[in-house]
Amino acid sequence: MVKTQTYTLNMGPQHPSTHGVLQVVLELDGERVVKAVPHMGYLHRGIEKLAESRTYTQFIPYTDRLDYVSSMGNNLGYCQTVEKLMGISVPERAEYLRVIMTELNRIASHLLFMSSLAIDLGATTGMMYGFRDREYVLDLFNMVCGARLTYNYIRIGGVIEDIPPEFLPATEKFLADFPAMLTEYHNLLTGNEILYHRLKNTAVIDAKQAFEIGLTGPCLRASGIDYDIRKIEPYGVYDRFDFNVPLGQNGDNWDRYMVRMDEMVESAKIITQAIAQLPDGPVMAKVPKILKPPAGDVYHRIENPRGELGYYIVSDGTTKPYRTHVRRPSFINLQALGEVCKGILIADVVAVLATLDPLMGEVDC
Amino acid sequence: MEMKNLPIGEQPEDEFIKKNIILTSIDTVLNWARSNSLWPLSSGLACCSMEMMAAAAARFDISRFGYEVFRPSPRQADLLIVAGTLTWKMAGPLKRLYEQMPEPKYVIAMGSCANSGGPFADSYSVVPGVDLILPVDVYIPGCPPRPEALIQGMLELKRKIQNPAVGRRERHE
Amino acid sequence: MSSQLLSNEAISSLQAQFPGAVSMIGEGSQQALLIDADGLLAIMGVLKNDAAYQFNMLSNLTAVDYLDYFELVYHLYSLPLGHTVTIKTRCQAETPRVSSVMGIWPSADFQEREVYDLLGVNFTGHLDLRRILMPDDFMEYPLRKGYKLPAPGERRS
Amino acid sequence: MLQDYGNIGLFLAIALVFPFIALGASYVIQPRRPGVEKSLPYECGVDTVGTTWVQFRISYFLYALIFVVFDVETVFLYLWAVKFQQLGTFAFIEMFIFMIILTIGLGYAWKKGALEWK
Repeated sequence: MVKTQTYTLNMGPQHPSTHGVLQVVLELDGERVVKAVPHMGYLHRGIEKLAESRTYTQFIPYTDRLDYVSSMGNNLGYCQTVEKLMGISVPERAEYLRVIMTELNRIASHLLFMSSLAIDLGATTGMMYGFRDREYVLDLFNMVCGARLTYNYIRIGGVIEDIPPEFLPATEKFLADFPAMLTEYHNLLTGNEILYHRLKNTAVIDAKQAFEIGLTGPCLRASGIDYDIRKIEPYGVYDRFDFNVPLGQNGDNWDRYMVRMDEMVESAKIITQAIAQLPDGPVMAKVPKILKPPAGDVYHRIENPRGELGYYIVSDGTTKPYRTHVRRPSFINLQALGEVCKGILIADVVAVLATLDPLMGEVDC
Repeated sequence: MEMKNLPIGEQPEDEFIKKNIILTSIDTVLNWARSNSLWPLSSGLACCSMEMMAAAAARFDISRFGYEVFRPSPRQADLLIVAGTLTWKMAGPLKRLYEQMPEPKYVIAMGSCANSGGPFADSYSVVPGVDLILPVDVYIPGCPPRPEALIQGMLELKRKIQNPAVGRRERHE
Repeated sequence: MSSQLLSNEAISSLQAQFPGAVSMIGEGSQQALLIDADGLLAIMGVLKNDAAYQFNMLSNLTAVDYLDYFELVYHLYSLPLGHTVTIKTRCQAETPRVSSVMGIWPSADFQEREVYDLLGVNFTGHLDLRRILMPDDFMEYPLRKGYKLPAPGERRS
Repeated sequence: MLQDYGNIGLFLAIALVFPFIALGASYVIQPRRPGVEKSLPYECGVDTVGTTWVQFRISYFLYALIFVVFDVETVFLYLWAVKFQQLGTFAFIEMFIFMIILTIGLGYAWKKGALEWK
């Protein structure tokens, strides 16, 4: 074979399919990728340093802006960590409202995943369908806390507002025609021949490799490992719902896509059960205006749409945390990019980035 | 639009001319054309990019105004929407993107992070306000601003382009 | 089944195996094993491969600046046995140096680079230790308590 | 007879003038402010790494070649498709022979592996 010359290409910070400001330096031999090195930090806002000069309640809006597509999950993780540190018990109604909100947010996040996967592979109508139906969920959140993207709804000790009377009928209406939306996507995308061949058997991550690299969330479950924190370490009232965890077989792009589509069905199941069991009562525990947790440290993790989201808070007894560290799933999932991209075509790097679904607000923290 | 007044004798033609012939300057025509088909550069940084995509999607649909063609390359874009938090590490590349866009180009600072650093203004790595780096035409408040706010911002830019006397900026035109 | 903390007899057997290197601090949910830095790799290897522990997942790795020493915090989780443990180790603040656990758990790669980038802890044995979040020409370590935030708008490279 | 050539000549003139009008108008109207940074190669906002003048692999050329062959074929199909009722069965068979020859070419390229990316 004639010796060919490899050249280096920047799939740089401003690129339509890097899901934000991620720079992947590709060493290419024609169309085939020899080496892919992700460079991050273009959206590093130093949130952990800012946390040292914010009180516990003031930090909640910053958690919204970490993984800004599933902000409810971030709020929940942070608030449960502080509640674990201070030993606050949250009223029943607030626990159920939290479950409803985070599962609705999981559906909205997976809908956005599906839209960005579709447009990355060239199916612009797929994006229009996904964004159109995501607006239903955003309307529900708009009804509850007035915001579309950064909710700041879950607070330490419960939730800030009880749901308006028209929320439950609207949610039930959404859940009623959600299966019809899903069949529409399956006809449009899953049944699509081109999408199937683009995703099937490309970028395979087997179980052992996935676990070693530290993948969590749908990417790990696509490789067949049953690791869902809602099951192994149920937080809040998750142990009262029965839902199963969809698993993939061989961890290729197709499985990562299908696992997320099946997870949406499970989330809808959880929401219907939560609405059925929704008790009455207060939505906020008796929490002092100024929180002064006892000195000590605590680590708590929850299952966010992109993986295991953990908060490690060290408090020194004052109103401001001594140190707040956020274990961000997308940041650690990106380690798989370098491994997986060896020897695949450039177009498949785009597909891998779409199915790994990194979110730069969360990667750069 | 300057209208030449005709001699009194041909009054009926005056009506005819007013109805059928438009006399205007080239700049007005060009600005009218530019303002009605702004091609934004798809350079989303953070949460505001989600609202930008929602604005471009089916429900809010900026293609009603002709702005839905998001060009990935700065060579074909004439509007730079800075949607999200600009950090010092991204400032260099963003400045280069701005420089590589052909004139006439316009900049919209979307969201309070782009306007003044927003909640991260006192961070060690965030540029408190994009106007330290780029000449900004329209500021859109909000964190993130709703898609309707982005549409209103773009319409403000459209009015600003159509009568340039309002925001005369030699460096831009 | 919810995952529970490492049982006490498991800890005591570990202490017996490494006399003087493992001590228990904190109680209840804040229970942690304090390991001194030079025995770190050996103990972590046992924790991962020994049948009694099987901690095959490094869930979280971070560091805290306690002014006179840095404390590295590891949260481990065992998938087969379903229990968790928090490991802490300390290194002095002037020349923070800890051996890297990247050989044991490859998932520590980016997390160690982040700790190096923001706190300046040197991980010996790390394959590719360079800055991950801050620009490469950034000289200081922003998450240290001593680092003073620059005046708004003034950039310090 | 001459009159027909006149039409073709006129058509040719318009075909030539049209691009010049389009490009000339934009050349006249556009504000030109060349800058150093503007002339740098665009690579997602950052500097290019390594040499950008690199010898491309032959596979790109083969792809382009096969595309051009079939593009020209479609140009001929257009003419035939417009008038194929009036042209009768002879032109019909003629066109299929033309397409079969090209499909043989495609088969040969496929078998030699010019379509897969090595």
